[in-house]
Amino acid sequence: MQKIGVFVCWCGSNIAGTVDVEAVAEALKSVPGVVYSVSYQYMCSAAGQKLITDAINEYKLDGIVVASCSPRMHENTFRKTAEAAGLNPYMVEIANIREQCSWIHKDKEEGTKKAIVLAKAAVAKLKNDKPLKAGTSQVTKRALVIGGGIAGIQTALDVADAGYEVDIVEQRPTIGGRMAQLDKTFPTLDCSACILTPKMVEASQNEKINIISYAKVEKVSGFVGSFKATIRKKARFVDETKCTGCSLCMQKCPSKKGKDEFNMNMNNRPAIYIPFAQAIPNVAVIDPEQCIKLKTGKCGLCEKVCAAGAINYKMEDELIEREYGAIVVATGFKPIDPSPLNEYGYAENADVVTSLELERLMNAAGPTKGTLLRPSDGKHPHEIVFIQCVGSRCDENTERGKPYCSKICCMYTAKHAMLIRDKYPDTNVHVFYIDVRTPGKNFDEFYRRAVEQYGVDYIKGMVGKVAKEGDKLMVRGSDLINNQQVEIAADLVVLATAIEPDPSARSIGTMLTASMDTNDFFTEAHAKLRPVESPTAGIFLSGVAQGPKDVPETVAQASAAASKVIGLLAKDHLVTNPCVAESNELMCNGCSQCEKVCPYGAITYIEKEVRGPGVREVRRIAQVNPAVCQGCGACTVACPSGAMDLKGFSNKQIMAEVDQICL
Amino acid sequence: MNSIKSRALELLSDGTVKRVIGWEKGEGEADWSPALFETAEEMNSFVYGDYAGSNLSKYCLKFNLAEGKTLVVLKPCDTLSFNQLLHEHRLNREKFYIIGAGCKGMKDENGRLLKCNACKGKDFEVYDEIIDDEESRKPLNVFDRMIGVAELEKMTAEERYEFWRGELSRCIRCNACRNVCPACTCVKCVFDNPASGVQSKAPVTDFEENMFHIIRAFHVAGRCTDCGECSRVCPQNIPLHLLNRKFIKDMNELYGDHQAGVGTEERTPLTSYTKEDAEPSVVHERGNA
Amino acid sequence: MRQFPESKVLDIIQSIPCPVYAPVEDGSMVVYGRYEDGMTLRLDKIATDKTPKDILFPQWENLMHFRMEGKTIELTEEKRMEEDYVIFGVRGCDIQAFKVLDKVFLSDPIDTYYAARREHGTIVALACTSMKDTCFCKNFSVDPSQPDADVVLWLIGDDYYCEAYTDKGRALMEKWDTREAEDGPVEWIKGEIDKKYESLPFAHLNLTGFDGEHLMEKFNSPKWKKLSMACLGCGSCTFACPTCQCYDIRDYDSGNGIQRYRCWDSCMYSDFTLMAHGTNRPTQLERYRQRFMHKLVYFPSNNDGMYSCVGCGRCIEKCPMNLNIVKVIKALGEDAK
Amino acid sequence: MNNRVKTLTETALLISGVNPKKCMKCGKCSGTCPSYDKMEYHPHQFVSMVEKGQIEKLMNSASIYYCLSCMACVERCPRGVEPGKLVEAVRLMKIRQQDANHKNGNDIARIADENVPQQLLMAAMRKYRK
Amino acid sequence: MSVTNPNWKPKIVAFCCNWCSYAGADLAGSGRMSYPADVKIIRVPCSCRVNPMFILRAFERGADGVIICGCHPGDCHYTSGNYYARRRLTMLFSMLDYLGIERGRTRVEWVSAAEGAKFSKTMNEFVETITNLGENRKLGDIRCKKS
Repeated sequence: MQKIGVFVCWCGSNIAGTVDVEAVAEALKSVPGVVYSVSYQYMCSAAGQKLITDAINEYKLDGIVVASCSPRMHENTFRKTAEAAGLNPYMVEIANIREQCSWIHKDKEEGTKKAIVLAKAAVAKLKNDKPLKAGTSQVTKRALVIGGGIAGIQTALDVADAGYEVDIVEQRPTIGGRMAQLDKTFPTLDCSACILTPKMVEASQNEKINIISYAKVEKVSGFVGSFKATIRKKARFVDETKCTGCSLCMQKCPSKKGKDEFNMNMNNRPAIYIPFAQAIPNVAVIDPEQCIKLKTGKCGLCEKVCAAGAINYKMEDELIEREYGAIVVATGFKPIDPSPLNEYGYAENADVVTSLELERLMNAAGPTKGTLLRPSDGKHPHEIVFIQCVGSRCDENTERGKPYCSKICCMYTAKHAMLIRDKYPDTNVHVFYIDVRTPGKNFDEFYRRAVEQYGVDYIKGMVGKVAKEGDKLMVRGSDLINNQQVEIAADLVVLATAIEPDPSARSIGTMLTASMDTNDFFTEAHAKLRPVESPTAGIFLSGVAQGPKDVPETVAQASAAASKVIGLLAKDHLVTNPCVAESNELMCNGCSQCEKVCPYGAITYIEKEVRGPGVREVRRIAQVNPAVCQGCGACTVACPSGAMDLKGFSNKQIMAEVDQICL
Repeated sequence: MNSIKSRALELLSDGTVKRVIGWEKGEGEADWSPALFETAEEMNSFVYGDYAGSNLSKYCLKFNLAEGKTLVVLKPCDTLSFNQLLHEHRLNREKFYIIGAGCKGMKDENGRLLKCNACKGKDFEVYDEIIDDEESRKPLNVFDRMIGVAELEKMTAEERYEFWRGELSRCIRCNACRNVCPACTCVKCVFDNPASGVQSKAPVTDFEENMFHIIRAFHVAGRCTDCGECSRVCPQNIPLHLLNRKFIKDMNELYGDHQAGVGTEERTPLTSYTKEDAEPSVVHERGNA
Repeated sequence: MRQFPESKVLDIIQSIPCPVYAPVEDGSMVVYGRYEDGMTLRLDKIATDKTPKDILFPQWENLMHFRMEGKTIELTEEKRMEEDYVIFGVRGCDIQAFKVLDKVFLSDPIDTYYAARREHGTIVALACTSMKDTCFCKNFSVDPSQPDADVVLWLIGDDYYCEAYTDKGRALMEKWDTREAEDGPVEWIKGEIDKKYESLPFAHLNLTGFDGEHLMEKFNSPKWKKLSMACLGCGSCTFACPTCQCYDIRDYDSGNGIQRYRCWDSCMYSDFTLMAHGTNRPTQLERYRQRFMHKLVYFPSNNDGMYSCVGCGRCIEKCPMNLNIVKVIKALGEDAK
Repeated sequence: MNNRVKTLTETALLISGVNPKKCMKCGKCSGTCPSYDKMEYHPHQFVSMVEKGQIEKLMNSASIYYCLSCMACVERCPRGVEPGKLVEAVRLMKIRQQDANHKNGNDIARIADENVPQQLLMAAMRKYRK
Repeated sequence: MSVTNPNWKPKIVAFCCNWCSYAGADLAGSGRMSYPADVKIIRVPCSCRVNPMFILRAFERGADGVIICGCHPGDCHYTSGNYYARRRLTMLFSMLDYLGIERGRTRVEWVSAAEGAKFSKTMNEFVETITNLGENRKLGDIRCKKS
């Protein structure tokens, strides 16, 4: 006869407030099989756990039910406690009487009745529990980082530093990501390339890091410790091993109409190009849309000119298939397109630019070679207006933009304003803001210097309309402090647009079954306690893929993700989930209905001699590979005879729970 | 059709097959039953004709492991069931020599069989040899098999409930429908297994009757070839085919036409999916209340 | 001997104070149900789809209900049948079937549930003035023209002749408004019935050899393989048979107590008499053989020659694969020669 | 807020269906208002005044009549607060007070100058007669 | 329908998938978004674990309504679990409707881990539908009804 112990938690007043915990403990005493039933203030505390271990030893319990908070919170805690006391950790059941009972029912009497039923259901489930032993699965000692921006690079460097192989898959021809496009960085104003390129070089020189550029991940299968990823390396038409990056071909290439994505399409580039000087790998790439040779078969100048003979027009996409133990998502972000917000006239006026476009205009390697000129007529702008929160902080049900604050715009606008005022003292800078958010170290001091030392005019109010008049841009906005409407004839208008996840994020999210929120940012396992892990085991989040953040935070999170990866790869084998499917060979028909619905291909078939009461014959029976099975249970329903059952959530257990609940 | 008989006799005597599964005639005019013939002289009581309505593919399960080949005579609709069993790896194709027998529509003592009024065509899915004649190749004039289901669907929920309570209340749980069904071939049926939690032997309450028939229809959904044997053998004349055809109609409407036992594709509508499937609430919106 | 016009039979039935069970139509079938106004009576139906056994030994009946209260068990036994009732229009073969059931249920230990029903029932038999090809009752000492019941009816022309043979029968018949009749027409009809019976295909079956001495020979006959090959193992024949008396006892845990009930079981099922080591008849051949050996060999040898089959022919109609007891008798009967 | 003011605020919110709490005080509505300068109280102030309950001050000020209902503020408000509808509601409440500011037919001729469109007069007459 | 006994309260079984809807239920809890106590939640690894036999078992034992919650199609932690569940449950609901059982008694709802409010709203709606439908008389075992 089973000896079950029931422990009802008060959770301070969280449960005891609206559930009579004493009555629950009392009611459970009369349930057949329960030999010990008690309630205590904090079951998850050390004292609470000691109560459990003592009870197990004293009453020789062979199963415990803890009526407390959600199993997603403390199931592991109580399993470890039971294991420490010598009880099989899977003979522990949790009744969720906090999130799903005490917190949502005001009436104490009703809450108590429900808590009793939930506890009895847990006892009924426990009675059908069987001791389970966690299996093990091997760990491939290699990590995959999707995205080669600062986040991906930092994570890769840290993981490689710990001695593990890392593959970085970058969709653009070069790593460096968004940060490579920046001119200076706040709050220290050091040049973005100067702090990024050493990291890029370090990544390329580290023999543990393998950079797969101009490639994207196509398919991911498997699970933590043994993922299998298929990577499509797009054809560069340039042999990476031969090209020396001399850029002779770029000068000779006759097709000059390609839009330079790196410079935000503000100038043109040849069909064969290297995105920017410090690109890693410093190898040219041919844009198939622009290259005359690839489109019409004529030309081929770059091949003639190339001393290293690196050009190869016949190159095909290459599919690489590799095993990984862990995957880090570092897909980064892109600014939103402000054209739908037509009051700013972004689409109509070339002189209305986004902040990232301004970064390129001020950058020495930018389209204007570092001098700030108006994109329309190339004149020097004397009046510049910055507009904050363009497309950020909008109400969800108005399709006007993103509901969240993009976090970095206040700081980089202060940076831009300061740099412009410093380089061109005769230019007036106005900034329309709702509130300036400077939440980091030396951030507010930085903003005050922009206002006090460099005389940037901050106007508390918003711009209603930007209209072109003559060669000027009439910016009309409100100045709430002076309670007046202001009209500024600006030469250049800069929009601090909201940022959104990289378009590739959604497809990668589905591939990894990593859950994403409605704004396509990756959802973290726990908002406060596990910010760098995805709920899917083995998937980690680094950088803006998880939410808006600036460079310092991105690097911090990248290293955090790296430490999680190192923690995982350091293990020789992983403890696998024992609640996996199992087939009863006596009843299996071998009809392979279960194999069709298994998402992981964990089921194979063998011819085996089956011995049972009155039966001895060779039959085709299903076999589940416990390392691959993740315990979803799809096969148990596809199996008509009930031969396939799921350990930990067996048919009998769930039916026992249903019976108790419907009593 | 005695050319089938002579051909079977020939194959039995020259040793290619060890046994023949066919039909045998009893006293009554429509008193035909499936029979096993292992020796040549047993064969002279072998018959094939208008009363050979039963589907022999399920009997092959008994001889799947027997030594030597077995000859089985299958009508076009029976080959669908045989092929479905092949899809489920229940039968070893080499162990069977299949004669595809032409069929002009079978009958029993009270006329043409219900399943033949909705005949699904005269082509054989799997065979070693076909013995038929011109006349048996002509398609039968059939009505749309989903008429019965459509009529029921037009009724209000109350009428449907009364109709099914009337029909299913006559069920005596004799399991003839389960034991004859070529798709219901579990080694140990859920309803016979004490550990399954749903074991039941008698229609004690109307819930148990509903439960047995809903779960049975669900287990064969996607695999049922609509061979009509369940309704034919039911001693209480319950129109069980209306349950299976309802699933077939729904699956065809929602997930695209699928005839179980055709071709080599082993996936059935319930073991496959598309990302754009209809939501379960679609069931609540269509048709009348 | 009394007599009343056939048109009066409905009034007679309605005049009986206690519940009357008679062959009535239910959908496309004729079953023994409790007669209420508006039902169509089908006294003409030979071998009804469901047998009168349903009334004495229903497909399932509650035996007792018990509930655990902490450590004590509270047991409530199902109350036995108390009020009287009449079964109207039972044929000779079904009467004989009652005798077979009596042999099983009324020999000690007496089955009190069955005994109460049997005792409170008054049986009004109806002689078979017409028969089906599937009838072969005379082989099993059944006299279709003179059933052994409380009251016997003969339908001659358009009059019912009735005769009571027991006190219960007489008490029942007093209330009927019948008029005096002589025995002549009844004797005549009996002769007619015998003549008609002779013309039936299965009138005389060779039952030699089914008398216990040849048991092992019948048991090991190779014919069983061919006979049983087509059997599906469904329960149609056992549930249609008026004499099948095997049942299974089951407990239903309804959450608020355990309901113990018994229900018909079929020797054809794979989980019939399932024991710890499994069943002692794992293959369908053995189960098929068991059914007919029990009907024709085991039961008679234990019950001084009374066959457990009454020749009503229901299993011939109901078997989906047209297997039946006549084929077995014919196949094994020849061995005896 | 005494209950008289409370009822006024509630009716204003009821008519306009606007939730002033959603306003994040960004000032965009005032930024786009074409008749901003003529107004004594500006669109962003409508919202905060209604929220703070200063309905009377708003109803008595002339600025609610300078709103041309061009709905630019409703179109561009990032929080979907719709100040245009709010000022429309305040004007409606003013009209509903009827007797307080009722003008009979013959005063109209005295105060209307000749280039006021005939249609406007008719619309006003209809509104005031209610 | 005979009059339902006055002190009848609906009994509702909710099968929630461990990764999304169970987490959504927890979020509803931590957000104190209340819904009636008649709903009781059973945790299953995935919505594809819910066997039609469990649903019929719940009705047999006296449940008045059964709701199955899972991840949004495409978000399933096991990639394709809820796609299979969607087909199976559509078929089951269609058959129950075909047998004349009231349609409102069964429902499927996709609730993600972030949609606590939606979970609470769904449960409130469902309890209301079931209360309007009244006690379940058509699909239940009389032996399990409390006398």
